[in-house]
Amino acid sequence: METKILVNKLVKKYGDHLVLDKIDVAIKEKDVVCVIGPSGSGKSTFLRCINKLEEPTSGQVIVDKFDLTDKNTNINEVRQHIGMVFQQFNLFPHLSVLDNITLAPIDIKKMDKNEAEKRAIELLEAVGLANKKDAYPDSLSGGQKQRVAIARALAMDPDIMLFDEPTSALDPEMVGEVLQVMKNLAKQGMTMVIVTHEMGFAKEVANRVVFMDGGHILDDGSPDQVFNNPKSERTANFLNRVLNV
Amino acid sequence: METKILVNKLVKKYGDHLVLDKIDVAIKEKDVVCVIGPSGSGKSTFLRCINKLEEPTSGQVIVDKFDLTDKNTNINEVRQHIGMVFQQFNLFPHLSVLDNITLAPIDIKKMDKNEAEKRAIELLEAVGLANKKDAYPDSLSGGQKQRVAIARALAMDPDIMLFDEPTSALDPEMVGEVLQVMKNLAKQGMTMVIVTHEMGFAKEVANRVVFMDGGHILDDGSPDQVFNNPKSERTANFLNRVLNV
Amino acid sequence: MKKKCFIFSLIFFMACTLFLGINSQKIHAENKVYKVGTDLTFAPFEFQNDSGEYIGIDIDLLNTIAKKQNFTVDLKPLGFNSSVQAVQSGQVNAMIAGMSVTEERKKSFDFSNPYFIGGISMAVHGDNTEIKSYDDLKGKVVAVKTGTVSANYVDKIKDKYGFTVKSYDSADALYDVINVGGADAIFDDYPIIDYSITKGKSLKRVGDIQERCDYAFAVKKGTNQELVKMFNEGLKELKQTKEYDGIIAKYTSNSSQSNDASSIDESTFIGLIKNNYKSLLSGLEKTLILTLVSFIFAMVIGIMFGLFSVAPVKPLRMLSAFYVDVVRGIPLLVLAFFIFFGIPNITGKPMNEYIAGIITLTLNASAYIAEIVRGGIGAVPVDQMEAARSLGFSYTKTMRKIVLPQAIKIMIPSFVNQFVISLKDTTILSAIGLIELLQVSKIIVARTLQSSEVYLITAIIYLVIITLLTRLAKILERRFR
Amino acid sequence: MKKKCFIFSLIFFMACTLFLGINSQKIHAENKVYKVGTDLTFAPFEFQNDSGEYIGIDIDLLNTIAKKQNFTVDLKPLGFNSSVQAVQSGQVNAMIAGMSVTEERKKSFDFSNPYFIGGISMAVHGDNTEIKSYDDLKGKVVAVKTGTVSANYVDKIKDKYGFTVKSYDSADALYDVINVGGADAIFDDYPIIDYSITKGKSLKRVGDIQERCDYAFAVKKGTNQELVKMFNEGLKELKQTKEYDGIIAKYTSNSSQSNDASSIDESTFIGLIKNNYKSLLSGLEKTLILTLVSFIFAMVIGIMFGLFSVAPVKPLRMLSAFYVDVVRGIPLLVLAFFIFFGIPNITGKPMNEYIAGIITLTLNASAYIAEIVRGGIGAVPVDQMEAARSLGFSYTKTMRKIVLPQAIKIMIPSFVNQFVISLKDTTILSAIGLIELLQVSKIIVARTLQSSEVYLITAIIYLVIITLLTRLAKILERRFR
Ligand SMILES: Nc1ncnc2c1ncn2[C@@H]1O[C@H](COP(=O)(O)OP(=O)(O)OP(=O)(O)O)[C@@H](O)[C@H]1O
Ligand SMILES: Nc1ncnc2c1ncn2[C@@H]1O[C@H](COP(=O)(O)OP(=O)(O)OP(=O)(O)O)[C@@H](O)[C@H]1O
Ligand SMILES: [Mg+2]
Ligand SMILES: [Mg+2]
Repeated sequence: METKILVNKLVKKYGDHLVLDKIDVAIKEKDVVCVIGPSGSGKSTFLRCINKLEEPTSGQVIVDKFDLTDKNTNINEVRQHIGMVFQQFNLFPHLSVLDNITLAPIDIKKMDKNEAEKRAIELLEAVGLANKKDAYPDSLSGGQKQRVAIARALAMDPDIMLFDEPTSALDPEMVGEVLQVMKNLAKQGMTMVIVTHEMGFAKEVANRVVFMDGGHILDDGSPDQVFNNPKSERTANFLNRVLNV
Repeated sequence: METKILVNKLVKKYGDHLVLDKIDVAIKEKDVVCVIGPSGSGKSTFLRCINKLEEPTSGQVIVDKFDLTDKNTNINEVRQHIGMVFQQFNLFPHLSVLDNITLAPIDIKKMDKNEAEKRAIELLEAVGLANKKDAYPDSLSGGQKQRVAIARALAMDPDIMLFDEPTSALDPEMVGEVLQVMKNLAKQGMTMVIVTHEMGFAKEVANRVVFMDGGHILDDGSPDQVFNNPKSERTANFLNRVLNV
Repeated sequence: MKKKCFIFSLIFFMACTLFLGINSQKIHAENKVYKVGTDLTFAPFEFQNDSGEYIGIDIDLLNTIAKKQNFTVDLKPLGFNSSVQAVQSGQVNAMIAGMSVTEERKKSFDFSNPYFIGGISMAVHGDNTEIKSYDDLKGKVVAVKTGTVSANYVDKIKDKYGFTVKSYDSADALYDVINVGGADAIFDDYPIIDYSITKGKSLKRVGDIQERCDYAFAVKKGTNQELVKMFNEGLKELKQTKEYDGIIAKYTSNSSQSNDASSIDESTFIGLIKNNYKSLLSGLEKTLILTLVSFIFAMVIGIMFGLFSVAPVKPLRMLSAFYVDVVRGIPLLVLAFFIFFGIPNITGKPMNEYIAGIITLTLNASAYIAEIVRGGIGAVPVDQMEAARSLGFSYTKTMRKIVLPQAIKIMIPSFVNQFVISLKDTTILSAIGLIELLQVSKIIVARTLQSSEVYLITAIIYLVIITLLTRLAKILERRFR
Repeated sequence: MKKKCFIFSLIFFMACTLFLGINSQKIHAENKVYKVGTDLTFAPFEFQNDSGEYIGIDIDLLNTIAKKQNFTVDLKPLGFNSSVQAVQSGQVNAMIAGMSVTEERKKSFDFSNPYFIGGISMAVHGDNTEIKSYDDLKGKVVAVKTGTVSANYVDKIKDKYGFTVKSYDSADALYDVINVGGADAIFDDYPIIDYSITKGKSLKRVGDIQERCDYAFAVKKGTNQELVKMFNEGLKELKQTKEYDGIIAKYTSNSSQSNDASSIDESTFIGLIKNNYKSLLSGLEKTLILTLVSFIFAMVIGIMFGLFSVAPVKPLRMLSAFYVDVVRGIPLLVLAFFIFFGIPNITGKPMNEYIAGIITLTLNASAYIAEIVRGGIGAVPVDQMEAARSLGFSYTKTMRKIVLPQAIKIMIPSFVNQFVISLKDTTILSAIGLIELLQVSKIIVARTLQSSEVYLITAIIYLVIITLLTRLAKILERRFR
């Protein structure tokens, strides 16, 4: 299969603080990659470099042949192909659920309003929230918000979806709902990069697990290999602590 | 064994909103009780009624023969026997770790300063943080903060310890450290009431699990009974969702 | 979006209406128009009645004469000293301001025939039957205002009649002291005594009028001779028709038959309000207009600098920070003085005090509004910007569609609070002579001499308006959270 | 805790020192002391030099005479009109204020022998060789100040000599216009012309002095005769010893041999600063003292009401809310007027303007400080209260040991900001006559007539001080977060 995302010697510094240290990764179409690792290891930063929410200090990020580190690339166009779901959902509180979802298609893709709403309702049905289309974000539970956020990202028909700890701000009971939606997405062949602490989910859904620490990738392989047979001792150590609570 | 905490027809309302609906519970000395249940079910409110951080609307809470709902009870004295550990740690940011721990013994128990510091260092050793005694809370990691908070509560030599989701604000890696300290406490025979979402911990450490929903206690028994053989369907449902992520 | 537009057009509409309101107050000209200077307030010769119109002996005489002689008066209440200057510099044609004829003044003025004979008189409490002449003053206490002709006079006669003198700085203290029994008699200009009797003070004059002097209408020496002639002729006619006596009686007569508003007793709180609520309301209206107009300009400038302060272009951010720091670092009154006195000194052109006032308030408020805008945008979580950018929105589109709609809700209560601050700040501009509520109060105090009551009423008016606006801000804040 | 105590005692210490500083400025008495009123500023007869001392022809004459005649002068620069009143009411013994002797004034004053002959003169630019007499004025432009004797005079002669007249409102415009060639000649009081020549204006007098009048020292009619006698004798002696000529020459001589500070050219920005920085600094000092003193009182009252506002006792909370709402709902200047004019009207006792100013600022700032305290305590998470209570601390102990130490850190930057606001608010009190930096600037403008430059300098002083304080607040804010 084709390479969707190519990360080449990616370096990110905040001032003197080196957060990503020459990361090399190639992600293929339909890959479901889970990124795990301790807090502060650079997982979020890595993910945010993929759609240039953070400006890389050096190195290359090539998405679908577009070189994001090239000044001439129209980043707003590239971003339309990359959906992103945040830990804190980041819905627009002043817009209804339907408007949250249709705003970008209508405004950026110049999609017809009726058509955009039809598509939005389909997406809401897919995440089980068709009845909430006129509600405002404040009246939704955490799990519902996160599902709307996923629908909003999907409304732009992205080829790639990025998730940054999508369930860690949720009540334990709500976590399942969101993971279910993500499982379905994976089944439909979406290319996904997921930062998560849900090891169970990683085992079950990912076809590739990446372990990061201190700005380096220490392990990278199938879930089976990483969880049961980690290359690095640090990985083993981390997994040991997290799994044996 | 003796009854340490007796809760009798405890009702708590916020305005018209009924949060606890005639709760009856008796907790015996050396009991380790885990309270589980969905969000908003009243777990925190129940715990906070036990040391009167919330004023009960009606009913009785009797701790060690002191009736907390009696106006004549000196609540500040009773609270000295009940240690509480909060989800957000609530360390005093303007005081060093040592001062956080010794403030109450010196000020309230009129303990000698040297003696209080000696005891504080013992407690810090017990939670594995003796080297941090002069640090300020801001420089500690979440797990370290929570262990200092536990030491601070223990410095007053309480008979009872209350924990409100002590690990839910921690990074997954840090959770283990804190649970380890709690396990040790349980082994030493401390009476404990713990609100938690860590089912694994509940299974392993508690001798009694209480499931709450909508202000009612729906299940109450040994961990084995509640987890494997719940009385109420709601409990089964909840456990099913939380455990099978 | 619709709601915002509505609010802004409402404000704009109000501002326009009020502006037009101001303009339509100008006087229509007919016949030959003469500008006549007068004092700001010198009851009973000239003072504002409760509708803010100037009335008094001088004004009524002048207007009646003008009607008879077919000329039109454009009255300029400039104050006594400014009127003198204005006559001399030709900015006005004449003045009438209870001005006494002196040899010194005759050097630079031509005077009409005297229309009134001033002088001083003794007065005692209305119930006093003991003092019937100066001879009864032996061993008594006599009060006067310091630095007046009366003060000189009692000093001259005090040894002869054997009384003690008490001096007071303000006229109201003088008139109060006789009521509370602190003095047995007072000496003051007799028309002022008579006027205060019509205002309800319990007083009666005793003895003859002393130190007489003539009051006359004046023009600059050698100019406007036809005006003086007309005045003299008109005055003669008025005296013949007894209209003259009517006018004098209206302001000084004991009987006060005329039941007009100015006869209400202003010594009580209620009387004071009854008699002045119209001018106070007109002052309040001017305060509100000043606030509103400058606030609208300030919003435009402030929002611009506020957007600059979050722009991704560094020079704009620096410009905005500089503007805000400078304007907020200069006290409002210093700014007002610099604009009102300093700028004309540079340009050589005089500056209208309203324009100076509005510029001052606008500059000041705009700096604070810029900070409110910056704060409001800053209060929208960065998350929102990131979420929109990651969907493919550009910076400007994100600002317009996502950040600003949320920021405005956060800002509105602060805007109301800033409006309250601007409203309070208008009072400061009374120092450069702007007529607003506080200035109106000063004028009323000058006439009624009831400073504690008048300033208390003024304070209460501000308090009520500001409390209402502050409540509004709190309600909006709660609503928008 | 230690740090806080330190800061407070520092502030207290500073306040005390400054207070003592004020008190020690009083003049020591010897021989017989006479209070003499004079004008605030009427160069070259009386004006402040750069150290804030009064100098000028009147002052120097009076002081020299007093030394010769062995009496002591307690100078009261009250302004001309207030001096007249003060002499008449006996509050001062005499006055010397460039006062001309008139028949009218002779009724209430006894005058000394004249010590100066005033009058007006023509002046042209120093390089002008064309105009040598009034006859050369034909077709020329002559400038005068409106409303002055000079204005009357040129009006009388303009037809005879065939020149045009331009009138200016301010003296500085008058003296500027001749420099920039807007007029060929000016007419003004000749001592003022001479004085401005000593100040570096390029001017020369042409023709004789016109409209002469006598300047004399004055006492209230019939009083202080021995003082008049001493003045006359001293004056005679000075004239004999030629000291008189020295004094006059010092302020009006063209040669300006004396190299004292007042000979610096004040028409440039630098000259202005050089010559006035001392009085500006003393104004700034008074501004800072006023701010500091009122701020200390405001802290006491404000912290009290702030603690009330979070107390678990409802009446205290309501009292605090009421106080804050009322004080913040009244504009500062209205409050100042009510206190300064209204309260004396009620109590009958005059109020010192410094006390009125400090009360006003204190009330105002205390309301805002109460809000800062409430906000600071509110910003400490409730968690902290709960954690301490659950350890067994009582409410008051928790407040003292846990909440307040954290709240104070949050409040300190806001306190600095409130201090800045109080500093700016002191300017407003210039309206009730308080001498602070802005008032000092007004006095300098009255003397130098350079309003734009002086107000610009004043604005910059405030800007620098306030910017420094604001920076401090920002640094503290960053430090404490
Ligand atoms: N805007 C920023 N400025 C400075 N340092 C930053 C910034 N954002 C992140 N960092 C630092 O970069 C490092 C990596 O942060 P990152 O958020 O990528 O970690 P993470 O692996 O996502 O951790 P977590 O699991 O806690 O989300 C951390 O040390 C963090 O402090
Ligand atoms: N101070 C308060 N005022 C009003 N309602 C409150 C207050 N505190 C809690 N509640 C309400 O009481 C109910 C129970 O709250 P509580 O915090 O006890 O739930 P919980 O079981 O601890 O939930 P969680 O797992 O989210 O902590 C919730 O519906 C909550 O909204
Ligand atoms: Mg992260
Ligand atoms: Mg809870």
